[in-house]
Amino acid sequence: MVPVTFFLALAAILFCIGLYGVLTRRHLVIVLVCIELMLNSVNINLVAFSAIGPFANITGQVFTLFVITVAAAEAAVGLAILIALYRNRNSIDVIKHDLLRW
Amino acid sequence: MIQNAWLIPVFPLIAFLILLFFGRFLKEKASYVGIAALALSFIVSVLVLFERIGGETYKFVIEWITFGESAITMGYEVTALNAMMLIVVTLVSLVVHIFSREYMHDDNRIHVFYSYLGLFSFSMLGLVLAPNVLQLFIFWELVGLCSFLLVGFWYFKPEAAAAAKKAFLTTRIGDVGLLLGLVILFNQTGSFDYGVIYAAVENGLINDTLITATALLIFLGAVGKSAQFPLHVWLPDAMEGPTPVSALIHAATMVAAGVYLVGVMYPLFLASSTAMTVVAYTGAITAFFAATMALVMTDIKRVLAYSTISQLGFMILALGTAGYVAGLFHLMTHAFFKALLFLGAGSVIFAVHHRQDIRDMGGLWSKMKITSVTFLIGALAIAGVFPLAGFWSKEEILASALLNGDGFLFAIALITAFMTAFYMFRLFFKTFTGEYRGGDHDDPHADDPQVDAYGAADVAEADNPRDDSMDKEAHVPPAEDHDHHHSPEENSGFMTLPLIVLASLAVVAGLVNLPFMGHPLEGFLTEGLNLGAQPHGALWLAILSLVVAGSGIALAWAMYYKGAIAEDFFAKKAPGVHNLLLNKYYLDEIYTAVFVRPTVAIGRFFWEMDKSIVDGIVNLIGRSTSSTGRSFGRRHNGQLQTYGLVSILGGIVVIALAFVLRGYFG
Amino acid sequence: MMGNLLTWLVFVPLIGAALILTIPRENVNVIRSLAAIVSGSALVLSLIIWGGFDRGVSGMQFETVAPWFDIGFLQINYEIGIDGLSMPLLVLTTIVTTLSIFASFSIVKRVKEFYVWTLVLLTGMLGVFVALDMFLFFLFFELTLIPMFFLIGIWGGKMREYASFKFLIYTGLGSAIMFITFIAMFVKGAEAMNFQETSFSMIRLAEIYANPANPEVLTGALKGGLFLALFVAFAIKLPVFPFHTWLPNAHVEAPTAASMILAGVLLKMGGYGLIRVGFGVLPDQAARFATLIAILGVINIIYGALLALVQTDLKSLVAYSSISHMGIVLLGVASFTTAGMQGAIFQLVSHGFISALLFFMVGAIYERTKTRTISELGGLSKSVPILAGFMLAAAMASVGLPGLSGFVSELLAFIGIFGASADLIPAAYTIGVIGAIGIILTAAYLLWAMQRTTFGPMKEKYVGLPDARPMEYVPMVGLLVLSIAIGVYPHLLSDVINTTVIDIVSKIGG
Amino acid sequence: MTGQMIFFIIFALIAITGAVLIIALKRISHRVVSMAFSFMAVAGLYFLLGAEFIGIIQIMVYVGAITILFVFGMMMTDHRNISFGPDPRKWQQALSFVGVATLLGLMLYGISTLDMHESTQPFVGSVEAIGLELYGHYFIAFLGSAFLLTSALIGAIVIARKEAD
Repeated sequence: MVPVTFFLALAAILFCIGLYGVLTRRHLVIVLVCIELMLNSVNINLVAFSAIGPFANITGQVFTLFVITVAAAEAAVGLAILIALYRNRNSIDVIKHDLLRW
Repeated sequence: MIQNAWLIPVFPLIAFLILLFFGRFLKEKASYVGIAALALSFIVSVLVLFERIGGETYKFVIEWITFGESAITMGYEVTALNAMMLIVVTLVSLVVHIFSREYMHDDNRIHVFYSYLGLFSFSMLGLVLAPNVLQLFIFWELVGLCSFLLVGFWYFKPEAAAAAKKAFLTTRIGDVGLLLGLVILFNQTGSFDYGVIYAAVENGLINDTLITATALLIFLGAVGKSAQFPLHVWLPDAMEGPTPVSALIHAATMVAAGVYLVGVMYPLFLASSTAMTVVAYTGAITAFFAATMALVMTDIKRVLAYSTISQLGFMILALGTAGYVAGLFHLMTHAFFKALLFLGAGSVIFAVHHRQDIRDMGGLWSKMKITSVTFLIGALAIAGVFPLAGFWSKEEILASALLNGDGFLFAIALITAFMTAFYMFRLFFKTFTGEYRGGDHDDPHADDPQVDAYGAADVAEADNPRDDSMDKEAHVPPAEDHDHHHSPEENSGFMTLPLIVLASLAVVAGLVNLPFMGHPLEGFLTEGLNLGAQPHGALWLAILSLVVAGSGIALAWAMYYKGAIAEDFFAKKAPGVHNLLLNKYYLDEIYTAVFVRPTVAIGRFFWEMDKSIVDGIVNLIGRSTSSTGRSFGRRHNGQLQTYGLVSILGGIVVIALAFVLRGYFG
Repeated sequence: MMGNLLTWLVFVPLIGAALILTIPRENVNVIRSLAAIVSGSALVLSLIIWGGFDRGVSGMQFETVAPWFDIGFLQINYEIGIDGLSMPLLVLTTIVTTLSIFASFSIVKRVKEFYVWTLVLLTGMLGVFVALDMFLFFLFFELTLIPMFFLIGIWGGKMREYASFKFLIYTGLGSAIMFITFIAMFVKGAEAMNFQETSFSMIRLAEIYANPANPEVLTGALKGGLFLALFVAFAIKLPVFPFHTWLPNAHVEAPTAASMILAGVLLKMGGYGLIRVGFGVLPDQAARFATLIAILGVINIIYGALLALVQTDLKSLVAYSSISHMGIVLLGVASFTTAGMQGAIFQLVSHGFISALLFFMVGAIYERTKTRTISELGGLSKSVPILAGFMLAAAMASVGLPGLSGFVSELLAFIGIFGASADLIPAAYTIGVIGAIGIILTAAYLLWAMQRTTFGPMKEKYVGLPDARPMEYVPMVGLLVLSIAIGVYPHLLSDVINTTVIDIVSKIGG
Repeated sequence: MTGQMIFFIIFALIAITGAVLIIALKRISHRVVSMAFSFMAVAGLYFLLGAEFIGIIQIMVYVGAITILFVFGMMMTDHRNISFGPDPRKWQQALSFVGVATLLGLMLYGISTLDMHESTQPFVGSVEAIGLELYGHYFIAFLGSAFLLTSALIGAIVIARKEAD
């Protein structure tokens, strides 16, 4: 049996890769993709705990479902914003969009 | 009548209040209010004097302020000394009131003038009646205020305004010394009353360093008020005020207050020999010093001003050399003949349309008979010629200077007596004899150093462009209407009557303390005070003083009447000295350079320092907080990813901290 | 009604302010008269209390103690009362505020708010002088800051924002320090009674600090620190040398009425606080720092006078003269003699009247000539004789001419400083002499200013100036008559103050 | 090395390389495809853990819908330009790598020191159990997510549509 810690480690790795992607990539789509990746790593944790965690029960998986719905909604809205941004600023470089400041 | 001696100062106070509120309506008749008030005071003070001679004294005191257990009281007291002073002050003030009715006749602020005169008489009489040193100090300052107001009466003249401020400030320096003296005295003796202080001094309650200190501090007050050597600079400038003011304040009463103060606090001075020598020497130096300057003055009022300073120096010298009665006797006689001289000068100035330079006068003997005769009597009196008052009092002072043992003081006194005779008669001959030199209108001596002090600003000058328009109606009518008969002639009764009264007094006053009548004044003044034997001069001293006075008059006669010696004989011989005297030993310039300019400089330095450093720090704190805030603000560059990074780093720090604290790494 | 007369006095202005709020802003005259009536009634109330004040008793009178609120062991009650020290200051406040309301009838901008703020300020000031509970004292102390901030900020001169902010932050800092010290005192007080009894009341704390249950809690260093912090807090308010820079800005920019109140009353709260809390609760520390206070007092006198000498703006000259006069308060207080203490309280009251009058005169002249720079003014006694006359009288009072109240306080302060015991202030004589030099400087700068403004030839541009209006006579005559009354017969004031002064000074065996 | 372990390692490797490629590759389209592979691997893991339903959902939603969504997003914007030029924020890359690395290190250390007692036998969640739980205990959450989805839908349309003018 694969011990839970392996899954947790994998999830951590994926999460950090996603985080690095969000912080550094300049292409907005990639940033959104990396966010999805981070959410995914959370799901791995949830499912891992629900399946082979210390108090294994179904709630982990139910939560994964919720996370997925949120992720989907977030992706949709993210892309909509991306498109609107592109149309107004005709650029999807993260650095260009710095209007929200003091 | 002695109980209601308090009426004496109250009459002029009522006059002051009436004129203050209703002066505008009275206008011309304001003088009657003033004269009436002073007449009443004079009558009451004469009655009080008679009762006082009968030996009665009266003291009435009420509680003024209490702090802790001790209390300060106020009230009034009649003693021998102030009974005499009451007569002198009320008489001279009455005479001046009458004189100035004519002199200030055309000034539309005459009611204000009389209200100030009333306030002055009130505060001077209050000073004299004060039962304790504090009340004396209170009225002392009020007198200073009145002199400030009266000297600055023609306030639209910048010189008058500056002179008024200078007078108040210089006397203020003396007053602060006096205040310190009496505060220390209060702390030592627990009260301000004369009796308590005399008792404390007698039975040595105060250690003698303190006695000398308080004596000198109190003497500093006298120096300030009686214009003695270091603080005398204000009196000549105070001549900017109207002449009746100079006669009343700067000749007879106020300046005598300093001598009165030393007289009143005499036991304190007697107790410390150093104080006595300081007093004596200050008096001598001032007398000599002022007399030298009087020799060269060309403005009639300034000559008299310096002569006042010199005579006051004589009085202080007398008091310094244990001649208590001599000093006070001279104070009384001097009050009369100096007031006479000033009023005489006033009537001369009024006659020659307000020009004060004696080189423009001359030959007035024939034109102004009464003024000339009375002026001559005054001059003889001050010079110390035989029958007149000046002879008796000055001889007493010379005696006290001689008996004091210090030859130098006696010598100085003699030389000053000679100089007094000389400059008085120089003035007399220049003004009254020879031909009238005041014919032409433009002022020939505009460039003369003293003239700029007053000449240029002399308001009455027809061709004076500067503030001609505003002051026309304010001060004195333009000289035009005097033009048709521009040669001066005798003034009306209001002016000459006072002159006659004072002249007769100058003659009679000496008899009060006749040696061969057993010195009645001395008996009157010293009873009840153990001041030791009063010095009396031998016959040869009387003759010596007569000779000195005579030679002074003769020299003046030779130079200015006969012309045997050229007028500027001395000026040519010693131009340097002449120039030095002319510029009043450059004292004003020295004082400004030594005191005024550095204080202002220090003030400016502190002001800059205050603005830049103290305020700077405050503003710095303000600015630095706002600038750090602004610099943090600039970090927000809108880059989302930078924010993300910063929050992650923060997160890491927190997690690491949690690990460490929870001992994970255990 | 008789019972809590003081509470009525303190809160009548607040009620007045509320009333004014109801009046629409257009009918300005109704607002003005209502404001005058309200502050007039406060004045009448204070005079009733002055009449009812029992001169003999040394403790607190007209006391009211009511529990206000308590959190846990923190028991704060609404404790007010007056004694010889606060009685004259109370009357001074009502008089100066009423007269300043009369003086502010010439204000046309946002009149309604002006009077609301003035009345709130009046409540704050009255509260400070009556509060005996430290928390309440702090609350009223802060209450006075905000209205004055707005008064200067809205109706002020050109640099009013800078001046009002500087005033707010500077004095706000002072009151913050004060608050922290109060809390420290409260906690240490509770600790000293090992927590059986906790109290914010000044009187109770004074007793606790006098004889604490376990004395080792109240170490000398602690009490010294507390006193110094208090001294700094009140030194900012009573401007003492290093902390004085807010005063000239605040004064120059404040409108006439506000600067009358600021100089007349607000500075006195510093002095009052120092005596009430500093000397009341920690008398032994006050004695310990007496020399320091005396020296600071003298520095204040000389520094204020020297700076006033070189001012070009008449109003900042008067502001610096206030600093110089407050130095005399410090001198009197530090001497710890009955004369000195009474001199200090006299100076608080007399300076209140005189500086209010001076500021009113400067304001009146500014209204007419539109300039305050001394060099531009001149010959005023020709163009506006009555105003110039009152100005001269005010200057004379400020110089300390006998017959006016300034002299009495200076005399008492000097008697005090010279009478100070040698061990308390070793260099009392030298300090006294230097202080006396201050008097000469005061005469110098005031007379020099008077010479340049009122005397001298009349300037053409000031020919047709309107002289004093009837409404302006009220503050002028009122303040001058009061100053003369105290100057001529100070017994009026001294018998009220005397018992309290003896009580304060006896604390250290004065 | 049980079969499960082998599959686990395979799927893990695919997932990690897919994730790394998302960041490393240049062309956008390649990156989106590598995303899809990575999500496929994750789905595989779910199956490994016995959560088939979740696995299927994962495939449908992530690999299917969201990838297509991103392809559209990519198409709409200028996918042709390869790079944006030099990154003006010089410290950003390095600092964030260091930050993320330490975060990873901390997490892994935390995980490694975790002493979770092994559950005896693995729990196999059936779809029926999920359904009961979903409509029973978490019914409100379910409705919440429904609202969430509809609002996201409407929001996306409103934001993305061309302005009327």
